[in-house]
Amino acid sequence: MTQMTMIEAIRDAHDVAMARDERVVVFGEDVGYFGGVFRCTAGLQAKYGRTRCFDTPISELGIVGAGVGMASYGLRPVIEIQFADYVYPAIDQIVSEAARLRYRSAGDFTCPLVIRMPTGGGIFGGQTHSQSPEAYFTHVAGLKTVMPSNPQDAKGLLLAAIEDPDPVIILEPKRLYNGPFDGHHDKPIVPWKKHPQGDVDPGYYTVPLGKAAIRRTGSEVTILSYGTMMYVAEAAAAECGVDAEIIDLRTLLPLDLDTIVESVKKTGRCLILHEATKTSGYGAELMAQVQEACFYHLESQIIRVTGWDTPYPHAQEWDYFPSPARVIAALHQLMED
Amino acid sequence: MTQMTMIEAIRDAHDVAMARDERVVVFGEDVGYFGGVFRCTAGLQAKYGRTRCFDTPISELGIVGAGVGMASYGLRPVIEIQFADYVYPAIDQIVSEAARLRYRSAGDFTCPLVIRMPTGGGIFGGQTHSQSPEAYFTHVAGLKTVMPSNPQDAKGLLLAAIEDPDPVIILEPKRLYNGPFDGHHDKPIVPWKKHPQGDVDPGYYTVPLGKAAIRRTGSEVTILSYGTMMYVAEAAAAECGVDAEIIDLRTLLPLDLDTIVESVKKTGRCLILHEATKTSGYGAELMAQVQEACFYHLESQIIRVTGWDTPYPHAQEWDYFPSPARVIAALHQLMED
Amino acid sequence: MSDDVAPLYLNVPEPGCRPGDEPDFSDFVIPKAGAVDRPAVDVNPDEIRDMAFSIIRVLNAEGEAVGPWSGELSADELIEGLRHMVTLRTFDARMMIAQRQGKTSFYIQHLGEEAVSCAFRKALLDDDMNFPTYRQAGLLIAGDYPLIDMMNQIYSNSQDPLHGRQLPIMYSSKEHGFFSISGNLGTQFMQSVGWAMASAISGDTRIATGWIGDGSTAESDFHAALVFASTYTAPVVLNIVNNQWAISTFQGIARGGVGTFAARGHGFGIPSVRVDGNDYLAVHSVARWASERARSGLGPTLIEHVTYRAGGHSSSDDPSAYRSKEEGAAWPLGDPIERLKQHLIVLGVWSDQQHADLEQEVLDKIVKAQKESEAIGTLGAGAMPSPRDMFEGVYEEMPPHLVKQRQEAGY
Amino acid sequence: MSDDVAPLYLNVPEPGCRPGDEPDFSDFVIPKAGAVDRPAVDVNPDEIRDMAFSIIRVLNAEGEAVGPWSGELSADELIEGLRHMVTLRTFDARMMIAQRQGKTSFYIQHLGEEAVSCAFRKALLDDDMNFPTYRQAGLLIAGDYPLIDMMNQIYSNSQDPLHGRQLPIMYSSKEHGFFSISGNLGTQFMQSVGWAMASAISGDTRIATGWIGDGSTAESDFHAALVFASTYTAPVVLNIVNNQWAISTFQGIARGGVGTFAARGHGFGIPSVRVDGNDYLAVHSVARWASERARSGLGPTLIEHVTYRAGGHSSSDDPSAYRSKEEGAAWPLGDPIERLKQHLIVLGVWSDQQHADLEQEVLDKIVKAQKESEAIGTLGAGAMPSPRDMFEGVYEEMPPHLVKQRQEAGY
Ligand SMILES: Cc1ncc(C[n+]2csc(CCOP(=O)(O)OP(=O)(O)O)c2C)c(N)n1
Ligand SMILES: Cc1ncc(C[n+]2csc(CCOP(=O)(O)OP(=O)(O)O)c2C)c(N)n1
Ligand SMILES: [Mg+2]
Ligand SMILES: [Mg+2]
Repeated sequence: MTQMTMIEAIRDAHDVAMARDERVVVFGEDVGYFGGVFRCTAGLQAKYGRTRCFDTPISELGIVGAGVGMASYGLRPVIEIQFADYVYPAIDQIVSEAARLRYRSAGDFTCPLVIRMPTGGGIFGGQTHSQSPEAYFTHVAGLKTVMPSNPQDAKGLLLAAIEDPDPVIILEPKRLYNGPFDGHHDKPIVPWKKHPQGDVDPGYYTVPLGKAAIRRTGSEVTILSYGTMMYVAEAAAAECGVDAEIIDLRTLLPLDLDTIVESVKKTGRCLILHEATKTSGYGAELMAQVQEACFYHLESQIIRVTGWDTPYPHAQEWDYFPSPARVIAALHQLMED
Repeated sequence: MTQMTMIEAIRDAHDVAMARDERVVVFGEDVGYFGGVFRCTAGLQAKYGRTRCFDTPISELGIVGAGVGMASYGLRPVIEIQFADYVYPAIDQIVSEAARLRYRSAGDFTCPLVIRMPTGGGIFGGQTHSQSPEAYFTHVAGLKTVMPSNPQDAKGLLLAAIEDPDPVIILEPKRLYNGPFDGHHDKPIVPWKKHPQGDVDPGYYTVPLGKAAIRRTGSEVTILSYGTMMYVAEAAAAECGVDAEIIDLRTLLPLDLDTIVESVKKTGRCLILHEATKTSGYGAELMAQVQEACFYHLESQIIRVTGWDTPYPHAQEWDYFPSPARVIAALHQLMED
Repeated sequence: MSDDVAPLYLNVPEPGCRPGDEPDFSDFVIPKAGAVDRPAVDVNPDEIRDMAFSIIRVLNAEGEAVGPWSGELSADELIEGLRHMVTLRTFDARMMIAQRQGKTSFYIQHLGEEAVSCAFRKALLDDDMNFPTYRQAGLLIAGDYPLIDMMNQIYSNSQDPLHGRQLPIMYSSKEHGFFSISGNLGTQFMQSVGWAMASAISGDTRIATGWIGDGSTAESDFHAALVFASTYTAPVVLNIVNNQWAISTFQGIARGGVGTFAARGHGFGIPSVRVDGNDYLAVHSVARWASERARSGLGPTLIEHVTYRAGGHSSSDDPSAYRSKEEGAAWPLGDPIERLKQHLIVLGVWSDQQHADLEQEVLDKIVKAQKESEAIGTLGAGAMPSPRDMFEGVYEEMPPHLVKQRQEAGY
Repeated sequence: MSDDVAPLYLNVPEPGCRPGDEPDFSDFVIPKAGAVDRPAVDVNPDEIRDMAFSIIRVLNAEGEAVGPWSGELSADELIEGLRHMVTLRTFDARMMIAQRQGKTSFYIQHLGEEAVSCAFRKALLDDDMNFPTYRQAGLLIAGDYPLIDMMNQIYSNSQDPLHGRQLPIMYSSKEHGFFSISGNLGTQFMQSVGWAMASAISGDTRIATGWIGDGSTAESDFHAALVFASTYTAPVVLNIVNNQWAISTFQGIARGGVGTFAARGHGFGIPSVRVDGNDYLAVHSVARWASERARSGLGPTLIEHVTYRAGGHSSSDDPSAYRSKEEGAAWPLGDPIERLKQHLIVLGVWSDQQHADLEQEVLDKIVKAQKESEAIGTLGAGAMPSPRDMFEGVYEEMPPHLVKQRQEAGY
């Protein structure tokens, strides 16, 4: 085990994949010489050459479109979108093309493509550096959607995604890049190097897509969450005296429903926690599935704690971002119901 | 009252709006001289001139981007996207621009823009002429999303949307353009001209955004639906002996939660019905809101009947499209639970 | 608003000719066959800017092949080309009828544009990859893709290679170098550049071709393709098929006031040429030139094929609502089949009788395939793809939620 | 893979100079000041294609204004321009420090590019509308937008005109003809064309300007803007600010192997020119010419401003990681403030002392505004916008679900 930040773990995953498989190529805006604005691809161009890791023009459409073409050729492109907020110009290539190529060609052409993007808030990034667009991707048949919450998973999920025969969206919670964050923005963060979850296996391994992880076992409430919110959930659970079971979904689609159902059947209560805007957020789908699978085991209604239905604000960031206090209040409400 | 098809009603709404307000301009692909591939704008160019109704280059991005610029100038652009399946190239202009302009400029600039698009399946249109993308739009703070199910509403909602000070997405169920459709694709449709719901008020009127309509009162189950599925719901209710209350949401966002809650509290049961893909579809949000507002009134779990989680197929269209049989089965399941 | 300035106005371009008007192509400047030089493939793009404003033509009004772009194809190859074009046209005509008979939901024909894809295909190698739109089935026909496979797809029957999932005519055949057609305009143009980049990254020798319509050049993917192709010197030939119309919208709406579609390449330093798209020899020759450029590592070429959509946009379209019925007949570049036939007759290797025989032979072949295919099934009748197929192939491995849905659906 | 053909390879352009390398601009051809003709505004675009490959310059090495593009501005106007540029640079320097002090989250400066937006603004009328990127604050400063309003926004304090909702420096002022900055690259370029179309539809006389960076020309909105502007002859001036860098990516990645950004206009028949972006007089003169074109109904002009981003991309960026530290000093078009100052001295209307006085006076004014603004609050300290503001303005009228959420949040 080595201590790594999430950035280092992601970089390492690229390195391992590129060394193992010549077909892996890495590109995106500022990804080549500079190694990406978050430095997730630093050193790869120097090591593997300019034709395997390179800068692209600022066209998310072009980046993903090139990736679809390359994947259909037989390469394994791994793309960085500089911020998830900038994926929209590429949505057509993702939704209409990458996601449907296998289906519409009956497997004649496939699209083993990985699209990574720094996601989520908590860095005072305002409207255009803070969004969590997972709901869009999970609505698209043909895509898989992943959001890691720690370095070990970030590396293992990325390696699994690169090997996956279908397109995978990886949403990287940028608030966790350098260290986890417990939702108390006024307190210092523990860097990954000193954090138990900063332990990363060296070399090659994968974390399978479609498998959740239980981060805390508990008996009274199940908390479903992912990404940065895992640590907010943990902070809330630690502070509020409700014995919560915390599930880190890791992969949003395909969803590990078995793990969820087992937990909710045990606890009888469920809280869903995400940063994204509430209405039609992925929390709605989680709520629907829990309701469908566990209706007669539910002892109280399911509660969502999410970002508000506003664009992501700048100055009011910490009023927008779901806080431990809001989670605690919801946990108490669940227990009272 | 005049009998009109939905196409005629939409055309009439444009006509009324253009006559009332010089600021209303209408454009899109093939919208000008020809009057649109579905003929919803036929005659407008001849009547109001080429600068108020015109053809555009085939760039959905450009069409919406131009609309945002025009709306910020002070016009009232009404845009047609030829098929909802082709809105993706414009998503960035919709999500990042139209939806957020008022907010990010603190009202300095606004975006009173209407974007219409033929939506949904049932015409053997395959993957690229059949999609129902409402879930994406309802996830975006700053947008309103509307789906009419009959000529009278189509006209009145469009007129209300044109007057609305904020961007409105109107999803027009193309399967209903010429006549309603009860889900039995092998039976002939009754054209609007002979249909009670084909009655349209002449001249100016609006159907307010954010207000649902109860299409059938009933005591045993509440069916929440919109668009083409309204008639599938009605057919199912008529055929299955369950006394269903059918709510036509009409506006998906803002949602008329009061009407929904009142009904579900009365019936204690709820079925949600839409054409779109299930996972992270708008049905999930409906289910979440019903659960949040009516948990202790629910006598059975809420059931979703939706399109499957696949791209929209061609030959298997009628296996994909939610049928009265599937709705009936779900109604029975609800009553048994 | 200042008082001393004239008010602005919006200029909305209109075609010269609408229903009821007299077609008038007198503004359409057509260079003489043979008039355009054939530069070396490694010419400096700056030196051939004028090619984007001219038209490369080989067949003259007398049916002779003239000038530096002629002379590469043998009589046999030309007759084969004629056969391909006649096959495509006959196939289209039969399928349009089948569509009207309700045997399929939708059809798109190539009437008047057969030379473009048929001739182009013969300039490529078998393992090159084409990224076509819905109006380049000639790439399949000239590549000997089985007609019955096309029909099975059009009929969405149980032998449909795409399992009924995709619209008719949105073919896919990796084996025949034909990328899966999307239906979303433009997307494949950028993908062709990506595929070509992949070939270059891999040290391969295969090249890609991208295809887009005149109207669709307005789409964003067109721009992205030019940017990426130019930046990475991708081995790709980028083709614009300017058939003058985009459904009811004339090409002026996409082209702007002036210039040509080919000239769009200049901003990227991409050699850009226009070719008479109704001239089999010219298209073939230009395709050779451009593919040689790509294969030699010289990078992209942009080709505007100047042609005319003689039929409706699709089986859903009636062009008489927006353009003069006489416009097609007035189109000054003639008919590609007639022109090649005429050339072969001038060459002394062809006759009206041989042509009639060819037509009959092609028709027989198509009718035979059609019978075979219809015996399997047509949309909604006979053997259909299974609803189970609808759930398959969304992912390589079916995830649990889809298995559950499939079971719920009863399959 | 054929055996007889050389394998393909991917060409990935690289800048001439990376950290540790000697900057070398010897390939960068700079025409002499005064060398480029000034055509009539209604010139046929085809006749001025060479202007997209040259650079319009007015100030020569000696600080004299020469040639047909010079001579429109009085000494007073030039001194005012100098004041604007000094104000912008001083403002930037102060705000960069404030950012490092944690008083705001983020800042973007204009170092080296001050002439572009400051000079351009003076060629416009007050009610024209600019659609800027984040690097044209000179449009505000030269339009006399209050510095304190800018600061209140940068500090996200309770007087922030945008209520803390938007990132610092993403200003908006309809009154000052400054469209709300998006943060998403490119989007506003297309919107400027839409606004201009609206002005034309309305028979207004106001024009729009669009702004985009060199790197962002690759975005789709750039293409859409050219298509629409050209098709509808929109009254808009489309500006590309080529400051050589897009974060760490040099302009060659967006530009492709060859050509210029201005040349992108040729495919659309749009008159396209390049101007020395570090030459206040040249920028102003070109802006006049282009806005006169727009206002007279002659349609769009594409202008490439050739300049250099002398600072980091933003307060988050350290350019020494990807380019030579010496590159800025080697940039051959010099510094815009130095050049205008020099010109005024040559004209005999300015001195080093006056310049020092101006700098002090500007600094005092900015410090005063800054104190005032900081007394209100800075990010996270002092009077902040209310969380209630976060819920407002999503729609004109707050819908029920938002009211509920606001109440849940406790406001
Ligand atoms: C993204 C997208 N927008 C709109 C359409 C609808 N549409 C289908 S074909 C067509 C016209 C295309 O014209 P052109 O590019 O000239 O090709 P042609 O049909 O003439 O071959 C349009 C607008 C589509 N398929 N995809
Ligand atoms: C759609 C989108 N993609 C990516 C980014 C991230 N980004 C911000 S600035 C920038 C570089 C822009 O360079 P250029 O257009 O040359 O403008 P400059 O910063 O040099 O003024 C990038 C990639 C963004 N803001 N929006
Ligand atoms: Mg066309
Ligand atoms: Mg730049």
